[in-house]
Amino acid sequence: MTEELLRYYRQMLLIRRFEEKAGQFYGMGLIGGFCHLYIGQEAVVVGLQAVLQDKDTVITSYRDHGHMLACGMDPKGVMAELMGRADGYSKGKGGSMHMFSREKGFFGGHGIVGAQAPIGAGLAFAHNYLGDGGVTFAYFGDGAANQGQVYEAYNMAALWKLPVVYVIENNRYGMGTSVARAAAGSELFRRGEAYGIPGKEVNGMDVLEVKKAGAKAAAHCRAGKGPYILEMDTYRYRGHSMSDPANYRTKEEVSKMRKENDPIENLKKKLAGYEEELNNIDRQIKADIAGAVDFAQSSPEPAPDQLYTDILVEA
Amino acid sequence: MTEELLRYYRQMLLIRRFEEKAGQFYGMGLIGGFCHLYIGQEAVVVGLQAVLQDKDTVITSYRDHGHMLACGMDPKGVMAELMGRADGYSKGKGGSMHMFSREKGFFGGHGIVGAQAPIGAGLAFAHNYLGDGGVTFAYFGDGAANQGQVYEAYNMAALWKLPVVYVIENNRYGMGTSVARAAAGSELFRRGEAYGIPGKEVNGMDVLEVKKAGAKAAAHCRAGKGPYILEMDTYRYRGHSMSDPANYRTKEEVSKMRKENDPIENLKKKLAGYEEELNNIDRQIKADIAGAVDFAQSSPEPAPDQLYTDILVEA
Amino acid sequence: MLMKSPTQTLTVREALRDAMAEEMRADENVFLMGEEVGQYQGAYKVSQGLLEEFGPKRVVDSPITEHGFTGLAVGAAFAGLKPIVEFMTFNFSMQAIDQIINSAAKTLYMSGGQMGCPIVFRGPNGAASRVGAQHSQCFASWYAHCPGLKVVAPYSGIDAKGLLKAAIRDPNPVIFLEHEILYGQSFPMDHDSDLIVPIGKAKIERPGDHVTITAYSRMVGVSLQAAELLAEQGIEAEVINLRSLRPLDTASILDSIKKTNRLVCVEEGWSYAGIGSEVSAMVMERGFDDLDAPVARIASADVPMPYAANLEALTLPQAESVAEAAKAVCYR
Amino acid sequence: MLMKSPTQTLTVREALRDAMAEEMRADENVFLMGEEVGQYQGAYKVSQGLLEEFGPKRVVDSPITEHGFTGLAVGAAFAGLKPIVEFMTFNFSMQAIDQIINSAAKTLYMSGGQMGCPIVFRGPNGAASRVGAQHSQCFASWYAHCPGLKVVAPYSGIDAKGLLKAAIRDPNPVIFLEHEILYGQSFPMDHDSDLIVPIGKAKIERPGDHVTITAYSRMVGVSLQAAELLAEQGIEAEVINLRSLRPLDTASILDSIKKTNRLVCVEEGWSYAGIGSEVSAMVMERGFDDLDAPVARIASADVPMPYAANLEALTLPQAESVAEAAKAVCYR
Ligand SMILES: Cc1ncc(C[n+]2csc(CCOP(=O)(O)OP(=O)(O)O)c2C)c(N)n1
Ligand SMILES: Cc1ncc(C[n+]2csc(CCOP(=O)(O)OP(=O)(O)O)c2C)c(N)n1
Ligand SMILES: [Mg+2]
Ligand SMILES: [Mg+2]
Repeated sequence: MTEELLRYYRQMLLIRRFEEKAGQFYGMGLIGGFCHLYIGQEAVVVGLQAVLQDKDTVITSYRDHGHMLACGMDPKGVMAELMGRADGYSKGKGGSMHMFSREKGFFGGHGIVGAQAPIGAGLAFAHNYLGDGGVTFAYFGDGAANQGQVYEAYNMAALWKLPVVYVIENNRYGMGTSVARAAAGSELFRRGEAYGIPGKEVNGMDVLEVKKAGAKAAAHCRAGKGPYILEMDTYRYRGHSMSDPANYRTKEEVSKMRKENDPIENLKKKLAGYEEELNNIDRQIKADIAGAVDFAQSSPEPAPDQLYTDILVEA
Repeated sequence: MTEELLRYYRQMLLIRRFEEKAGQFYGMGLIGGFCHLYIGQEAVVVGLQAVLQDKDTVITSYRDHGHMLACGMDPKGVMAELMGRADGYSKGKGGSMHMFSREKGFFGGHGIVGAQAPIGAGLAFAHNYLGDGGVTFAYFGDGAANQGQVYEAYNMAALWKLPVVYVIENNRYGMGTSVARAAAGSELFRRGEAYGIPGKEVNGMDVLEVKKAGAKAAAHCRAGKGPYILEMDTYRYRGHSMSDPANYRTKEEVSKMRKENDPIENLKKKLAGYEEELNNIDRQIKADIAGAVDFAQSSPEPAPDQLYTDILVEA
Repeated sequence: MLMKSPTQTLTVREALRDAMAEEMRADENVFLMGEEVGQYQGAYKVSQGLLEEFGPKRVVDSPITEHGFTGLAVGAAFAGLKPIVEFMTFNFSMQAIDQIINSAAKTLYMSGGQMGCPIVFRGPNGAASRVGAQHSQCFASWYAHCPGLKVVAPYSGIDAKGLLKAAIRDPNPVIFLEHEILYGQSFPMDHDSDLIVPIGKAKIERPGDHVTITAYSRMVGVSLQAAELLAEQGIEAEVINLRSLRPLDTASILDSIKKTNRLVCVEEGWSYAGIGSEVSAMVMERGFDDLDAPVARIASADVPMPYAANLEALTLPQAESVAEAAKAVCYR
Repeated sequence: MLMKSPTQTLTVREALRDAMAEEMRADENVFLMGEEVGQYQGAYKVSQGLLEEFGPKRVVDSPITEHGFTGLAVGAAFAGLKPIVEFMTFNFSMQAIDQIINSAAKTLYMSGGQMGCPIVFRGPNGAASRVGAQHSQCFASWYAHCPGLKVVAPYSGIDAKGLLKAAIRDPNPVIFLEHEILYGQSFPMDHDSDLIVPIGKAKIERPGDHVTITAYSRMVGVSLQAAELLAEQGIEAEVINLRSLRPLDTASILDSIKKTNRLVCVEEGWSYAGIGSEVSAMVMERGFDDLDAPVARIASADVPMPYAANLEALTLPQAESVAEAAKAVCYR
C-alpha cells in the first residue's frame, strides 16, 4: 500500500514539476501558442491510470501534459515537443495540444473542444471489433460537456455497448465560464442516464477515491456492459491557458482550494513517516525534469524539409 | 365541445386528403424530389395547434405539409409550391421541404435533420428578447432526437429559460431504422431531465390527449419556467419519402395501426350522431383540395429571371 | 448477388458495391458505417447485400448523428481499422466536417507521422433531381482545398470500382464523391478483382485536337455530349475526366493544352473558388504560353439550388452551354 | 471606455468594439452572442466593456456549443433580431457550418425571399502565432464559395470599424473574418459615427504602375511591406486591399491590371481553390488581353499549420516572397 501511495505521489509530483517548468518556459518565450497547464488536477489522471491494463487506450483534450506523463510517455519528448523541436513526440509539428504515443496507448491531444468524445468511442469500437479486451478512457472538461457530439457519442456508446469510460474533469470553469453559467443542471454525471449510462460523481482531488471509482467503471466496461461516466470534481490552479487574467474567480477561491484540497499535499500527509522516500522522489523528479529540459534544449529545430513530410502516408 | 371536435376533425381530414393528393401527384410526376407525407400523424399537430396563441411560432422538419395546413397556411400556396410554381409559398424555389409563412408564424420546413431544434430555440430566444409572450413549438422526429445539436439546444433553452416546447414526433422509425436500433434508452422524453427540462410521453394518436398535454407544456413556458419536452407516440402510414420500400416493418404492423389507432377514425367515433356535419366537412374539404389543385396547376412556372433573385436582400 | 455479373456492363451502384465487397473480403478490418447502410441496403441501395454477407459487425447502421459517427470512425481508424463512412449525401457531411478536417486530415501531420487515418468518406455529392438547396451542394472544392485529404470523383463504372478500391486501400483519408444521378447508369465493366484506378491520375475520355474540356463526376458525361455536338461542327474536343481532384493530375491537363491551346473547365458546383478556378489558375501559372484563348469556366449558376424544374435546369451546366463555351474559346 | 479616444489612432480591437457598441446603441435588436464575450470581455478582448454597457440580455455568454448557438442565433435572426455571433476563432465555425450554409445562407432563396437572416458571424480567422494546425485555418475561400453569404475581411482599423458597421446593418448573413495578429495593431481612425465602409468595394492601399498585388486581411500589411521592398528596386506596386471577398470587386482589380498588366494574388490560406485561384481565373476570363505575364499566386504552403517556429514561418507568405513573385511577373 505504501509502495502504491509513493508511486502515485511520484507520478503526481512529476506532472506538477513538469507543468511548473512548462509555465516558466512559456514565460521565457521558449514555448509558444497555447499551453494549458494541468496543475491541481493531477489526482484524476494518476488515479485512473492505476487501473489501466495493457490494451487500454487514453484520449483527452489540449490539457494533455499530465495525461501523457501518466501514460508513461517520456518527459524528454514531451518537453521537446513543447519547444517545437525535432525530437518532440510530434517532431515539433504538433506542440502542446497535439502529441500522441501509439506505444503507450495515448491517442492525443485534441484541440477542438469535445472532439475526443466520439473519437474515444471509436477507439472503444475498435477494442470491441478487434476483441482485444481493451477499455478506452476518454477525458473531457465541464465546458466540453455541453457539446452536442458528446451526446452523439453517449448514444452510440450505449447502443453498441462500447467499452469506454467518459471522464469529465469538472474543474469548475471552461475558460472563464463557471459550470453554473454554462450547463443547465449541475450534475453532469447524470447526463448519460437517459441513455442508460451509469454515472458517478467522484472527489477528483483524492487519488485513492479516483482509483476506486475508476476500477468500478473499468470493470463495468470489461464486463461488456457498455460505457460509464465519471465526473471528477477537481480544480485547476492556473489560468485556462497562459494569457488568462482569471478575474472570473477570486484569489481566495484558488488559495483555499490549494490549501485544503491539494491532491499532492493530501497524499503527502498520508505518507507521514516516509520523509526520506519522499525526499528521494523529489530529488529524482528534479533530475528527471532537468534531464528533459537538457534534452529538449539540445534538440534542433525540425529541418526545413520536414515542412512537406507527414501530410500523407506514402501509399 | 362538439364544435371543437368537429374543428379538429376538419383540420385532420384536410391534412389527410391533401397528403393523399400530394402522394398521387408525386406518382404522376407533378411533384419532384422528396415528398414526405404526414398521414397518420395528423392528431399531433392539430392537437397542439389548438393551444397556440397569437404570437406563438412553429418550426418543423421536411415532413411539414401538415404543420403548414394546421398553421392556417393556404392549401393553394402549399400545393403550388409542391408543384414548383410561381404562386407557391416559396415562389417555386423551395419545394416540399422548404416553405414558410411569417404571417402564420410558421418558420419552415427544414431539410437537415435536427437543425430546427436550435433554430427553434432561437425563435424562443426572440420571444423572450422582444417580450412578446410567444411560445415556440419546435417539432422533430425520433431519428432527429439523436442529433447532438438537439442537446445543445436543450442546454441553452434550459439555461436561459426559453419558452420552447420541443415536440418529438416519435413515429417509431427514422427512415428504415426503428427507435430501438437508433436510440439508447427508449424514453426520449427523459433526455432533457438532466438539464432540468420536464418531459412527458403522450398518446399522439388522440387529438384530445395531445391538446391537453400541449396546454400544460405551453402554460409551463408562458409562466417563464423554460422549455418542455413532449414525446408524441404516433405512426406514419406511408413510406419515409416516396421511394421507400418499407420492408423494415410488416404490412400487418401498419394495417393494425390504421385499424386500431387512426386519429381521424377514432375522433369520428366520438362524433356519432353528427353524420351530417361530418359529411359537410368531407364535401368542403374535397372542394378545398380541388381548389388547391386548380390553383396550383394554373400557376405558371417561375420566370427564368427568378433564378437570380432572393439570393440576397437588397440592402 | 455479389457474384460477378454475367453481362459486360454494370451500373455505378453495383460497381461501388462490388468494390466494397471485394475489399471487405480481402481485409477484415474494413467495415462500412452510415445511416441505413445495413438493413435498408443503403438509402440509394449502394450497399445492397453487404449486411447479408458481412453481418452487423462490419455493416453498421448508425443513428442520425453525422458528427458523432464520423468522429467514431476516425477514432477507429486511428486504432487501426479501415472504416468506410457513407454519408447519405455529402450535404450532411457539413455536420461532420470538423472531424473530417481537424481530426482525419490534420492528425498525421500534427503527430509527426505517427497517427495515420485510413478512412474513406463516400456518398452522393452535388445535385440530385429537384431536391432543393439543402440537398444539392457540391463539396468538391471545399475538400480539395485542404491538405491531408485525397479527393476523388468517379464518373464511370470502372472509375467507381477502381477508385473506390484504391481509396479503401489507401492509408490516408479519402473523400469519395459519388453522384446520385450516375448510380443507375450502366458502363462497361472490367471484372478483374484487382482492378485499381490509381488516385492522382486523370483519364482522357475522348481525344481531340481543338479544345480541352476538363470535368469530373456527372459533368464528364455532359462534356462528352458536348463533344458530340462540337464534332458535328468540326471541332474535336479532348475530354479529360479528372477523376482525382486532390492530388490534381496537372501534367495531363498541361499536356493536353500543349496540343489544343484551349481549355474549358466544367463542374456542377459553384464557380467561385471552385475546381475550375483552381485549374484555370494553375494553367495560368504553368501553361500560359500554350494558351491561345483564356480558359473558360462553366459551373452551376451562382445560386442556392432552386426546386422548380425549369429553374433547376437553368442552374446546372448543360451540354449546349459547354459546347458554346468550347466554341467561344475556339473563336467560333 | 467606450468614448471616442482622444488620440487619432485606434487598435483594430478597439475599432471592432466601437463598431459593435455604436450599432448596438442605434438598434435595440442588435445583440452579441458567443463564448466568453461577456464577463471575460472576449477571449481576445474584442468585446471589452460591452457587457457593462448593454447588460446580459444583449451580450450573451454562450456555452461551448458552436452548432447550437449558431442555430439559435439564426432562429433569432429569422424572428427579426440582428445577432452578431462571435466565434472564438473561425476554426470552431466548422462545427456550426451547416447552420451557416444550410440555414443562414440558403433560406432566403428557399423561401422565395420571405425569410431574411440579418446576422454577422465574426471572429479571428487564419493563422495566429504558433497555435498549430487545428487553430490556424483560413476559411475565406470556403465561405466565399457560397451564394447567399457576404464575406468580408478587414485589414485596417477603418476597415474593421466601417465594414463591421456595414455588416451589422446589412440584412443578409455576413461572414466577417478578423485576424488575431491585427487586433493589437494601431491605425489612424476616422471618428465619424456614421463611418461605413461599403461591402463589395476594394481599396487601393498604395497606387503603383508596375504590378498589382491583391490581398486581404493581414496579408495587406505584408503586401505593403513587399511594396516597400519593391520600391527600393524601382518597382512601383499597386496594392489592392480586397476588403470584400463575396461580392468581389472585380472592377477594381481589372482596372488596376489595365494599368499594370501584371498581378500577384496574396493570401494566407491554402492555395488550392483559394481566393487567389478565383481572382486569377476571373482575370483570365475578363482581363486576359491586359496581362503581360501570368497571374501569380502566393499563399500558405500546402500543409496543415506546423507548430515549430521555423516551420510556421516557412508556411506563411512573407514580404520577401511576395516581392519575389512581383519581380518575377515583371520579368526582373
Ligand atoms: C469547438 C471549440 N470551441 C472553442 C474552443 C476554445 N476553447 C478551448 S478550451 C475552452 C474551454 C474548455 O473548457 P473545459 O471543457 O471545461 O476544459 P478545461 O479547459 O477546463 O480543461 C475553449 C472555449 C475550442 N478549442 N474548440
Ligand atoms: C443531417 C441529416 N442527416 C440525414 C438526413 C437524411 N434523412 C432525412 S429524413 C431522415 C430520417 C429522420 O427520421 P425522424 O427524425 O424520425 O423523422 P421522420 O422522418 O420519421 O418524420 C434522414 C436520415 C438529413 N436530411 N439530414
Ligand atoms: Mg473546465
Ligand atoms: Mg421518425
